[in-house]
Amino acid sequence: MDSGSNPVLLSARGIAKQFAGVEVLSDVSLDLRRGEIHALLGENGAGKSTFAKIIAGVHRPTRGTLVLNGQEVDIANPIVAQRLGITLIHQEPISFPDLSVAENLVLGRDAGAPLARVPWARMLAEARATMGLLGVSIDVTRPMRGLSIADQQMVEIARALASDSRLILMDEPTAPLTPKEVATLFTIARRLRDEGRTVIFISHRLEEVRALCDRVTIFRDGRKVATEPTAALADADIIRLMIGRPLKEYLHKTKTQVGDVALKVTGLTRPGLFRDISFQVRRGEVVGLAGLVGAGRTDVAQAIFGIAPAEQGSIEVAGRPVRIPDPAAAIALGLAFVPEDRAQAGIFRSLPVDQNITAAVPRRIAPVLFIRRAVERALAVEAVKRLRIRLATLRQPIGELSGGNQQKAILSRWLLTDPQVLILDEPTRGIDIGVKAEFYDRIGELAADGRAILLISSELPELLALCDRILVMSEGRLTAELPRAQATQEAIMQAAVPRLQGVAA
Amino acid sequence: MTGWRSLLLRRETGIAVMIVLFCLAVGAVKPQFLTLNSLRIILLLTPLILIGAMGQMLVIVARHVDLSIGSILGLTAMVAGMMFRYAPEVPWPLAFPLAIGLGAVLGLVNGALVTLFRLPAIIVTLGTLSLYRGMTFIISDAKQIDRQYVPSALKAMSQTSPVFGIPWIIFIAFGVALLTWWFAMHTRIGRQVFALGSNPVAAPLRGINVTRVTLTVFAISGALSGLAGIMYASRWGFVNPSNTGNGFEFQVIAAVVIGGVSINGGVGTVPGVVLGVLLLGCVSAALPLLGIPGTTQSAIYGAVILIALVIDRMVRMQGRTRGTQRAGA
Amino acid sequence: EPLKIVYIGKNTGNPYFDSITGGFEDACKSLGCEFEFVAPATAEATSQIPFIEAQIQRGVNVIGIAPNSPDALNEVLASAREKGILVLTVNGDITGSEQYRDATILPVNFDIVGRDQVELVGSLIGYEGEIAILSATTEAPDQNKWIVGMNETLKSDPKYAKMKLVATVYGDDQPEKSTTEMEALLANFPNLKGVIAPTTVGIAAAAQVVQSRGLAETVKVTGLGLPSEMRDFIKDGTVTAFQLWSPYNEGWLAVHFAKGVLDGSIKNEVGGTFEVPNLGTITINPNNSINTQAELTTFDAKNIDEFNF
Amino acid sequence: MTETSATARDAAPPRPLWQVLLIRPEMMTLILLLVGIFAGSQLSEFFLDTDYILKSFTLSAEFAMVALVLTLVIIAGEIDLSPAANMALSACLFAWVQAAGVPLPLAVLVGLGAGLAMGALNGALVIGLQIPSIIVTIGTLILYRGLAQIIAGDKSIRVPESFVGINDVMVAGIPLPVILFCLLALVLGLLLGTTIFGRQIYLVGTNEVAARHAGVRSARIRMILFLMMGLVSAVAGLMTASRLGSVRYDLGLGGELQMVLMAMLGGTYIFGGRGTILGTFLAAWLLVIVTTGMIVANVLPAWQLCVLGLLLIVSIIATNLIYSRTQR
Ligand SMILES: Nc1ncnc2c1ncn2[C@@H]1O[C@H](COP(=O)(O)OP(=O)(O)OP(=O)(O)O)[C@@H](O)[C@H]1O
Ligand SMILES: Nc1ncnc2c1ncn2[C@@H]1O[C@H](COP(=O)(O)OP(=O)(O)OP(=O)(O)O)[C@@H](O)[C@H]1O
Ligand SMILES: [Mg+2]
Ligand SMILES: [Mg+2]
Repeated sequence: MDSGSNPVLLSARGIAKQFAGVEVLSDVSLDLRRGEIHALLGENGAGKSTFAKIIAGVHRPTRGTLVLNGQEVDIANPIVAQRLGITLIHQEPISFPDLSVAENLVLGRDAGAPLARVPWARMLAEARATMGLLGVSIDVTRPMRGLSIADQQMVEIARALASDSRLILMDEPTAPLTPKEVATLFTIARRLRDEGRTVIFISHRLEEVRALCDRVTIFRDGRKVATEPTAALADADIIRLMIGRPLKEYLHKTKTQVGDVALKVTGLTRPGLFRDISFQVRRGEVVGLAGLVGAGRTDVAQAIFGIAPAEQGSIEVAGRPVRIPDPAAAIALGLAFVPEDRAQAGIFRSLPVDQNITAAVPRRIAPVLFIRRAVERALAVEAVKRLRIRLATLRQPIGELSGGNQQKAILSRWLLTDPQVLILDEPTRGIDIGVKAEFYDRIGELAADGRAILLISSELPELLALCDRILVMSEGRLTAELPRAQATQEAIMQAAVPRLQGVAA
Repeated sequence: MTGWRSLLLRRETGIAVMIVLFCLAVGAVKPQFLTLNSLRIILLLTPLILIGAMGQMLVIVARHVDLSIGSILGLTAMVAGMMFRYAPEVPWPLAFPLAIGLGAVLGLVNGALVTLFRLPAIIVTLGTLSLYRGMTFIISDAKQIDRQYVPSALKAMSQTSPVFGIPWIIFIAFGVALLTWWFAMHTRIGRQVFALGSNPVAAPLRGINVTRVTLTVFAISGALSGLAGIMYASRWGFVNPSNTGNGFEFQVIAAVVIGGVSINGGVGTVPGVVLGVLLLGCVSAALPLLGIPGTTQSAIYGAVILIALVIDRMVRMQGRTRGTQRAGA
Repeated sequence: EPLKIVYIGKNTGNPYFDSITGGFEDACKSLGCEFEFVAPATAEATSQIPFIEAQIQRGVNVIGIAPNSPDALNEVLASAREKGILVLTVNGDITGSEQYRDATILPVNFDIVGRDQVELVGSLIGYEGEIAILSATTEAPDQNKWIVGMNETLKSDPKYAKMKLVATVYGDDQPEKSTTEMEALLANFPNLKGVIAPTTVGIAAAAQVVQSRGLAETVKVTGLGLPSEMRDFIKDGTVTAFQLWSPYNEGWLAVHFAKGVLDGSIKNEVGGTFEVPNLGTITINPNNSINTQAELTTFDAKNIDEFNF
Repeated sequence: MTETSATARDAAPPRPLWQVLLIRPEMMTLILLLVGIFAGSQLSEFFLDTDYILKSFTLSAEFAMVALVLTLVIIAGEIDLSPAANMALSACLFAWVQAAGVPLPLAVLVGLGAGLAMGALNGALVIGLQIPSIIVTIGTLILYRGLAQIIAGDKSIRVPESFVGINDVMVAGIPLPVILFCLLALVLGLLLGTTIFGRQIYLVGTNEVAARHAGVRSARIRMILFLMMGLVSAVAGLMTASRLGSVRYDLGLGGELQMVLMAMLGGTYIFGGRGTILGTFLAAWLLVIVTTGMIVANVLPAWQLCVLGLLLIVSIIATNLIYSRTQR
């Protein structure tokens, strides 16, 4: 289909965005046409979601303007966006768990005075119709609470469909969906395009982009590096544009001496989240854990570390069976865990850097009763030097540091505990390339030092470069274990993508 | 789930069953509890709490709390009483808009402090509880408005009846409940109150004007407290700067929590709260009949609140979903 | 230097104290004393303590107080008296802790209240039938004293032999509770003829219940009430008669007594007498208890308009 | 290519030292305290009498001691509105069993034990059942005071002569309750500022999830705090009983407002994670100065209610502003 000649609906001019002084989007200019499906591609953290959110009024750009139908617009908030006919399907579905599915469908698009009547009958009928269109059978009067992530995502999609929006932004809508649901979504997206609406489609899956999108825009490190018709780019070109260098430039981990089993889990199960997970990690080994977002990797890690213990299954550390009811017990056994959500589970934003670094080693800073500040300082200074954390003073609240340096501080917190098993959950998420390289070096060193490392990551190149073995999870189960020699992006993806029942190989 | 099963599992059913069992138990000991007259007594105990509970329900559904309603009741009642006393030439029905309007303004002050400065409602309203009570003393010069100043027509509303011997104030209270139900279930902003409480982070992303919704619930809570203030003058015939409305907030919160409104926001129904109010009314009416001293009432209230909280929590833990099992939740 | 007199009420906003304060003010004006009224916001047991402390600090000569507790104030009253301050309890006493005050000024001899109330209700119901008492709190010392008097009168005087006291209940001086207690009385005792409510909150609540249920003819409500609160009920016939005393005179007498004691013209001794303008000769009763009047005043349709408190 | 190892901005520059020292909530409290003393001394000549101030402080010392522990609870991200009711119930239980013939020392233990049990119930509901502490303690506030009312009716129960008069015990010319308050402040100040327990209170209050991830036993810490709260409330209740010589169910009625106010005035952050014992210590004195100042100046109690309410609101606005300013 040729949409290249369609009139421009929205044009972004020189959009830039800073978070806490860090520029995550720089001078992005982009024209979106009517009746096209436009893909946004880029590595994790490239700025795709941020760009989408700026268009949808969630964030305001630090610089730059948006022009809609030739008129400059100020999309100050989501209400304005809605009024202008712009709808965003968020990467993580947002919903109102206590409201019915039908209400979740209409909230945010129903216009009218505050005291206007809610037309329940019509609302329910329309909701049923829309869900029918998507081919999902969800009782629209039931509350959102308790729906699976996939169903929630379908409701999100239905919401965008039911609105009369001219511009629909879909941020990784397919991540939790089954192939059949994906196919339905594509049919609908195409119909929207044919009606003359504009769809922005964000995905990490190249084959989806190829199947659906008319044009692609590629982001790297907050900049737009290319906008081309899909057909004009080969996969290798896209990857090169995304990562800025050929794949093999990633440093491979040097082979280390693999020792005894440090961590062994057998039959770990937590109904609804994961089941029958068994694997082991040896000293000096880096084991990767791959999977699509929501596959349950984080839940497994949290179960091992005692944050939300598994209901069945056993754990052995250094050959001894252990019970780990809470993280304190895990730490005592020599485990360490760098969580994926730094803001929520990692840093103490308002506390000074040194206190953040020493948070997990109370005994070392207070051998008897009182905290010895000199000892604490010394430990922190050493950690800062060793990981090259950039900061002004140790008394600075950690929230004032950049994300990468926060992440280093968290890593240094765990190194102080002298862990034998280190679980890293998306350790490089939201970290710039330079710091990433440092992280890879550190991980290599730690393995060489005889520690066992379990690395959870959604970045396949990262896993391929660093791991001795890669485990793959899909929908809460382990679906593959690939030794380094057999691990390829294709093999991992094949194991990671959920399958329809009965169709599975 | 079939229809009758879901009906059985509803909170309202549970409270209704509790009310019936309680009444039967009391009736077994004191048959006069099961007469029309005691229904009248129970109903007469409820109007103020019911009106207050409607406002508080909306506030709690929006994930806030309003501890100042007792003081708002006192202040508005005092202002109305002073109008009766010092401006007897003003037609007395004007006291209604006066008290309701003043209550709305006081509620708006709460709401504004909560939204503009992003302060927790509990502390703000603890502060205004004290502040509004102090203002009541100041404007009244710490003097009670005696029975003789309160217009007879107003007092008669608690006694005379349009139909079936049911006094006006009961009609007003249930009318307010009906309006609140309509507001909560059938207006856009009413649904937005539930959405806001259900997920405050998502609310602005879905185009909900959080400031407006928050101000609205606090204003409604204040306005209804103002209405309750007038009704207090009608029911008791006087307005006292220190007693009027004192402790009202606890009775109301008890009724709301018992009625199944979740303090985590987003959940609550008008019928549930109405039943919660009636249950408390039954308890209050039964105690003297059984010869149980009034001094036990407060402990019973406290115990009932805690039991309601624990049951609510148990039910929630049962129906826990994947999302809430996450470590952060 | 003029005498500094302070009166500490139970709490602000209590209409009863407006009238007492009036008596204090007028007497102070006529005798050239300085007067101040203070009261805490709530009537809880300890709330008066900081106010007493502050008055000691301010160096007043006389503290009159309506105590919120019979014993929680002992320590601070003792320290006031150590400083030479004359401490009078006015309109309520610290029963059992009398040694912590110099004298008490009560409106009437509380021993007669029970008797007079029984006589009043008897006269209203024709000395025959079931009666009940609706009191303040279970532990209210004055009310309990009166209730004892009522029981004794009913038992000992043959005049009341056909009257039967069926229940004594407590409304905690709250309108809501008093109302439900009154409703319960009516439900539990269908043959009830009369109710004595020896408390201002109780009598108003009881009257209101009777008024709203149209039972004024069958159930006679009486007790102790404020004319200002009861005027309507008297006028519409809900209540035929009730009693009280003059709170104003309590203040009036307290000032004259204090001034006399401090300038030596009155000896604060049991059995002593002194003159007070408008009130005549007053005797100091046992326990240093002083009364402003000998009998209760009865209010009914004929005289209610003469009183404005 | 942006392959430098430094990001656009690695860290914001640190605030100058004077800002760190001066722009903090305790400083606001200190300044208000000085202003209060000055204004008070202008209002009334009785005001600079230190004996009188100390004596007035003994009236608030019980609340102030509870406020110190409450500060820890708030820093840990919880709240407890039940301590005043707890004071009443433990004091009533103490007096009641004592009057029933239980020997005095045993009766004291009963009172303290009751306080602990009430703290434990609060903690169990908050931590075990994960119900927000605010609503739990509103419920137990009503329950505890109601139970006190059942036990004591509304009569006052006398306590034995030998137990009366803690406020008359002078140590070096200072009333014992004031000494106890200062000692408790010192101990809790050290606990909060220099021990691991104190450090972990801040961790839990700043980010409970992260604290658990770092191996902090958050449930245990919060439980200990609720128990401490129960114990100190009971102690305060007994001290009040000793000061008054008798107890009634309404002992300490409405005290929760004053306790929360002391913590807030001292700069404790209502959302947890920040605050100091020093702040609450200063705020307790400030509050005493303000209230006695108003009483001595014969300001109507009505105005006092207004002033307390306004102080509460203004102090949390100020604290919020200071924290949001120093936190980028
Ligand atoms: N609210 C925020 N505050 C601070 N930094 C943020 C915020 N939102 C995003 N970032 C940062 O901005 C950068 C771009 O994030 P964005 O979510 O746009 O990436 P993305 O391309 O959508 O990545 P992904 O493929 O993982 O979804 C990241 O470094 C991220 O950490
Ligand atoms: N906040 C949430 N509410 C509800 N469900 C959630 C939430 N976060 C995650 N889930 C769901 O829990 C399940 C397991 O998620 P988990 O985070 O363990 O997966 P993951 O493989 O680690 O994914 P990610 O790469 O996002 O970390 C998935 O179905 C996910 O969608
Ligand atoms: Mg994204
Ligand atoms: Mg994860």
